[in-house]
Amino acid sequence: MKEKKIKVDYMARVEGEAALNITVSNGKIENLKLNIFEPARFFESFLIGRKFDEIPELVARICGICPVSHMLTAIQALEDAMEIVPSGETMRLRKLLALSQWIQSHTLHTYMLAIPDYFGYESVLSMIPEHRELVEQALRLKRLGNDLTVAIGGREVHPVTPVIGGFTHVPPRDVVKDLLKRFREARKDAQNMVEITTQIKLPDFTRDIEYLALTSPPQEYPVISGMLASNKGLKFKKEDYRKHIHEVHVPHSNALHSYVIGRSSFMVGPLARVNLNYSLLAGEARRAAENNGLKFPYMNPFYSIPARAVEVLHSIETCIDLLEDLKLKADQPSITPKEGTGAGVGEAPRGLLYHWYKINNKGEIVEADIVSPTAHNAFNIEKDLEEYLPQIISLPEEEMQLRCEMLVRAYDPCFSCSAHFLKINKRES
Amino acid sequence: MKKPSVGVFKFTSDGGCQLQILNMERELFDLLNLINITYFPMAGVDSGEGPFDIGFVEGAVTSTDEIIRIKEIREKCRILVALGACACYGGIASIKNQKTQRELEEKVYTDLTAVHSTKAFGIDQYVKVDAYVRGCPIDKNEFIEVVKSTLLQIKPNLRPHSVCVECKLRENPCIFLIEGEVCMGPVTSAGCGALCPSRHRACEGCRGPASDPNTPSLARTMLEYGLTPEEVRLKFIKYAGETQAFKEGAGIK
Amino acid sequence: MPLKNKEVSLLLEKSRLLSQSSMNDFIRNLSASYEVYAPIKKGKQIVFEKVENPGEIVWDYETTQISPKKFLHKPFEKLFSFEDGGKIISENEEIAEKKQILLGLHPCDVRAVEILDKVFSKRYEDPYYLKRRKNSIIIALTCNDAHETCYCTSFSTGPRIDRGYDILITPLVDNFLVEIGSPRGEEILNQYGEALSTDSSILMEYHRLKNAKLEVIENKIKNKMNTENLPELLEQNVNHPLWDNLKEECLACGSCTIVCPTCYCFTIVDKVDLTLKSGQRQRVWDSCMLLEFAEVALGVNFRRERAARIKQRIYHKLYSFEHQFYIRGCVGCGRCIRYCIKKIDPREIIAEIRREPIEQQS
Amino acid sequence: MSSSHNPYMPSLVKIIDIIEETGDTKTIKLIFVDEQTQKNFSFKPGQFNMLTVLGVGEAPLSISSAPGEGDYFSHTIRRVGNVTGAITRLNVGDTFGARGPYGNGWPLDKIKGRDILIVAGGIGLAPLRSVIYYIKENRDNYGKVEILYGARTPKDCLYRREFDEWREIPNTRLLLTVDNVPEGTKWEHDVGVVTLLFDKISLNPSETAVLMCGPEIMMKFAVHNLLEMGFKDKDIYLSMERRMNCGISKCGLCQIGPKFVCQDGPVFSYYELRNLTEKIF
Ligand SMILES: Cc1cc2nc3c(=O)[nH]c(=O)nc-3n(C[C@H](O)[C@H](O)[C@H](O)COP(=O)(O)OP(=O)(O)OC[C@H]3O[C@@H](n4cnc5c(N)ncnc54)[C@H](O)[C@@H]3O)c2cc1C
Ligand code: SF4
Ligand code: SF4
Ligand code: SF4
Repeated sequence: MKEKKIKVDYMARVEGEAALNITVSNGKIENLKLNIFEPARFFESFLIGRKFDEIPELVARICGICPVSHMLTAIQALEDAMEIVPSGETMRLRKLLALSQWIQSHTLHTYMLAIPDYFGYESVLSMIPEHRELVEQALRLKRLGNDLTVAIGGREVHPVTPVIGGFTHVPPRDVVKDLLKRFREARKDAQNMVEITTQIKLPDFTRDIEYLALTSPPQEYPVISGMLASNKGLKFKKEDYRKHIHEVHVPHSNALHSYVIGRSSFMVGPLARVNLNYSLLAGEARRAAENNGLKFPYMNPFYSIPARAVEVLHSIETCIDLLEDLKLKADQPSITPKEGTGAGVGEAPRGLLYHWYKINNKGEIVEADIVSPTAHNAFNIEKDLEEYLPQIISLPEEEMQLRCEMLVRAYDPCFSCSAHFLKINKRES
Repeated sequence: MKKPSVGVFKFTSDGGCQLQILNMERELFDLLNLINITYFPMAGVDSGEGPFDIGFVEGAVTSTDEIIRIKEIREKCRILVALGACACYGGIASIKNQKTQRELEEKVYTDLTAVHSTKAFGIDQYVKVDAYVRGCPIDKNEFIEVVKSTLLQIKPNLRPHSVCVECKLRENPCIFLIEGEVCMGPVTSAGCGALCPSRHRACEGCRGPASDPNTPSLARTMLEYGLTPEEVRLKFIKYAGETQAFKEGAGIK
Repeated sequence: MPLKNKEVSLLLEKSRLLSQSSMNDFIRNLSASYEVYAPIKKGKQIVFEKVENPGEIVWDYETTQISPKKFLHKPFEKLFSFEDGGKIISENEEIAEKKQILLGLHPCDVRAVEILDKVFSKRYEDPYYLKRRKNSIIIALTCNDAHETCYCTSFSTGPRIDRGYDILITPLVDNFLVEIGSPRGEEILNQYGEALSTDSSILMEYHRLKNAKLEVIENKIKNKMNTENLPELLEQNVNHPLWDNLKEECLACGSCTIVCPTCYCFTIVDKVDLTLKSGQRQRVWDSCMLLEFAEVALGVNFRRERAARIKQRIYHKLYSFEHQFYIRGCVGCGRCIRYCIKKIDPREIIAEIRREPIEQQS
Repeated sequence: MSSSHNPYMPSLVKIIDIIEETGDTKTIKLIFVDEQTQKNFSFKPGQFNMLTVLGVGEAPLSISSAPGEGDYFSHTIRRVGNVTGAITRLNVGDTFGARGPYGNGWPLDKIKGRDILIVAGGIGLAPLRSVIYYIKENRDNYGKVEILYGARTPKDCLYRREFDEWREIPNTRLLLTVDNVPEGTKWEHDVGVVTLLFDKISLNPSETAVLMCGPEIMMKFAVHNLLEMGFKDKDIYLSMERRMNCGISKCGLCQIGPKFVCQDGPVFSYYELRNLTEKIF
């Protein structure tokens, strides 16, 4: 068999810049590189010396798609470092904000980035003429997520109200009332989404993956806090993150490769979350999954796509409960900085996110450590590809390339995000 | 009227401004009636090498590769628009310019050979820019204003006066006068509708300098409000630390 | 100042006393037929907003950031809309009748309306302002106190007021002394309000109380502007070194003009919708403190220097208005000082010029 | 469309002719679409209209035709920005909006019987063209006339095809100068700024009224020289430019000191201007 080259110079429909280079020769993979050429942004360097209260705002700028996750996780880490305990109302608002972003991001990914592959289009824009209703449904859901983010956070991208200790502002009651109404109406769109994502034909590929996600106390599906756990027996607190997870800098990529110490790559994200926490999903979400024949857990990364849809429905249900419970009070204690270190973990739309800071008594950052979901996933994506390629090797080159891209996209990678965290692995020694 | 072709390009950034385009759920269909997006990888559109009638560039230029690429893109675009703080002024990526390149790279890389990082600047450091859509992220209305005015062949009506004007119009309690804290609003370009002060937090200057920013005077007031010179410096060296006005505020000559 | 008998009886004829509850009823009744705007608490500020119930009204407020001029000369106003690329033009429907009551204006704000009336009716009549003005009833409120930034006495625009209102309310003890300023005022008071007393000796006593209160306020205003020969003084001090010093301080943020009750400058802009064919022409408050204000095509700017803009603001208020509208352009409400981060103070500007005026050249 | 009661409402005008003056300037002849409005429309030289392209904006532009010129009026428009750009893109038969006339115009009654010196720079000739034809029509009312006009290059001269007609007006001289002459261009007149032509003025300063319009920097030097030559500040009339948005002294943008350029002007004597609290030059 002759040599096949797969070269995607610029991955479309992913956030950030990456290329895929694969050479298969005589049925064997000679070379496989997910090259993240998104330029490095040196966050962990320039955060040093900045004031603690600027950090949430600054780290939001790591990612335009999941700024909420970065903000909230950094806030958690800093509160941890300074021993601040947020109020119940603050936690409710944070959960709402995080879920609003799940809805927005998941809908964006499902309809605009992933589905065109399965419907046979280049992009969502080219789908408009023939599938206008579907696109409108997508936009409606996405707008709903965004409108909740705006109501609580002030704007869709890089919200302004979340601060260490609480919120600077809460939405007026009539806005919440209106949102509640729209959320109730949106159930249908989300149920449709579950249906559509299970109707499309997902490639058949399973691999023995270790998946990692937050798990929370029994009654709650994890969003912004919890223990870390995997299907292969890991269970640890956020403070112990560095005892279990490390990364190496691989020369072909601007992102680091994360792995479980003593083991290998792992997967984070919606599939990991649903697999690990299925029973904690809102009843409606589980029902919709079952009605559509879904049987979690799946070891097939392509099942991230229906997992997202299920999470959207779950988020809508949870938001309705939370919105009904809001007291609409902005708690914002005044804070005197104090020396310390703190870790934060959260479930970004794309999966587990980790922030860790050391601050001095003037409230300046001394050291920072941030690992994004895509940084967690990058290694696993390569591993997946390694195992997936032999299965599709007989396909024509073009088809093979599309399949590889679809696999990468199933992770909804965010390369700007991942490239922000290049770092020396100095804690390894 | 033939629909103008539009390209959206990404440099060093977080994709937030591009996402703001996709966040125009309510306007998207109308917008697509007016323009023909032919290059927008994040949205999966890659149907052309150009040339483009309008090119929107997100992100700062931070590497030698990017310097070459921005010049190529300029050649291909009749009108080139800087999208967001990064493309306008270098954005928060330019915070790193305060440290030496070596210092930064050593902190994050084991293998320095692969790194071709340069100081982060807005794109007008290297090419001519026809319009600026400020903010971190951009304001959707301003984006639409730029699209509309390009089609009408007029200058966009973006008023770069202080945020205070919009803030006062919204009858917000002034952060300085009522909260006793400092705010970048007086020297920051309006257009966001005083988003932050309207939600009880200080403007952080994400839209860069206003049209006549008296930054030394504001810096003096900040000191009077109890900030240390270092804290004042941090205020100015954030989203637009490479602009002359904000450098002056930071006390950098 | 003792009043003559005739004046006293006239005064009493136009006075009523309302109890707290009848005042509330009065306002509630008004709300049924009019939009009533009054000072109410919003967050940490008092702002003029629509009153939902009379209990919200803050009778003893100091001052509001944006003056009630916003109800007459709106910050954003549609002039007209157009369709089909300008081939169809239709007038502003909002120009139509909508009656409103502006309640709780301090004397300085009432007198500021008088100034705006002149601006918008001289030579060309501004239909938008004037229609709205005609449909507005002004219920003034005697100040409760004077503050550091108040200098209305310098222009005789407060705390005493003798014109410009339809009704004047003075809260005293537990009641409200209500004075009628116009037939329209009398009409609504008779129609919607129930007087506690019209007994002249009681009313007389309340007037005495009011006077005493006003005296206290007047005496409290110590930091005044000396307005003697002000136009001449300014004419001669165009090149005073102080203007250049101010330029170093002023942030050119424009706040002072936005909060000023007599600032009225506006820019006209066209807003088209995404059809590019229809839209509206709007006017938007502008400010002479902003760089763009005097900019014309090809980048020419007649007031590029900040000093020139500061001068324009001060001169327009304290000098040009007299030439243009035969009235002073400042009512001494103190907002521009209060809401200036740099505390740039017209009283001090004038005082400083007086301290060291430029020698008059021949 | 009613425009009588609401001064902000433009009326539709139609382009009946377009004359390319220079690379960036056109003279457009207009009539109001509504016949009655056109009939009622009367103006004086030196007045201006607010021209509107809806969706783009509004701009003040001098009327460049003379009152008795025909059943139309004209504007000479230099393309420098939004409105001027939009209007100069239109074709014959197209419509847009106009309202006016506004401003005081040149003091042509007051200066009856006097010699007249016209000094114009660039687009500043537009409001003075109206004067030139007015004088032609009322030739006996005025003494000698000298027209001094400066442009950037020969190609930037407005109304070139009308120059011969102007020269033939009795007792009238036309002196031209340009800032520079590109190689290969024919030019038989002066080269240099307009003040260079002042040596050739033959009028007696004490008997002459000066009407001037041009860039402010040009007017500054011109006024300075004229004063030195013995012209009196009360006799020098300048048409001033300021930003204006309403044209009816409401928006406040066009003030110079206490004067509204749109209503008190745009024509002022230098005597008036020099004593204002806001210095012009
Ligand atoms: C009394 C008067 C008479 C004029 N006569 C002529 C003439 O006959 N021919 C000619 O070509 N030009 C004339 N001008 C200048 C002309 O008004 C400007 O060139 C024009 O306003 C530019 O508008 P724009 O929209 O094309 O430019 P932009 O730069 O896009 O301006 C945007 C807006 O700013 C305002 N603006 C900008 N420049 C000026 C200005 N110079 N004066 C007032 N407002 C301005 C207008 O509201 C305009 O719509 C005159 C100006 C004045 C004040
Ligand atoms: S809060 Fe900030 S933006 Fe608002 S008026 Fe005060 S200084 Fe200006
Ligand atoms: S208030 Fe300041 S920081 Fe906030 S959005 Fe506006 S310009 Fe940016
Ligand atoms: S005087 Fe004060 S409020 Fe006015 S522009 Fe200057 S700094 Fe701003």
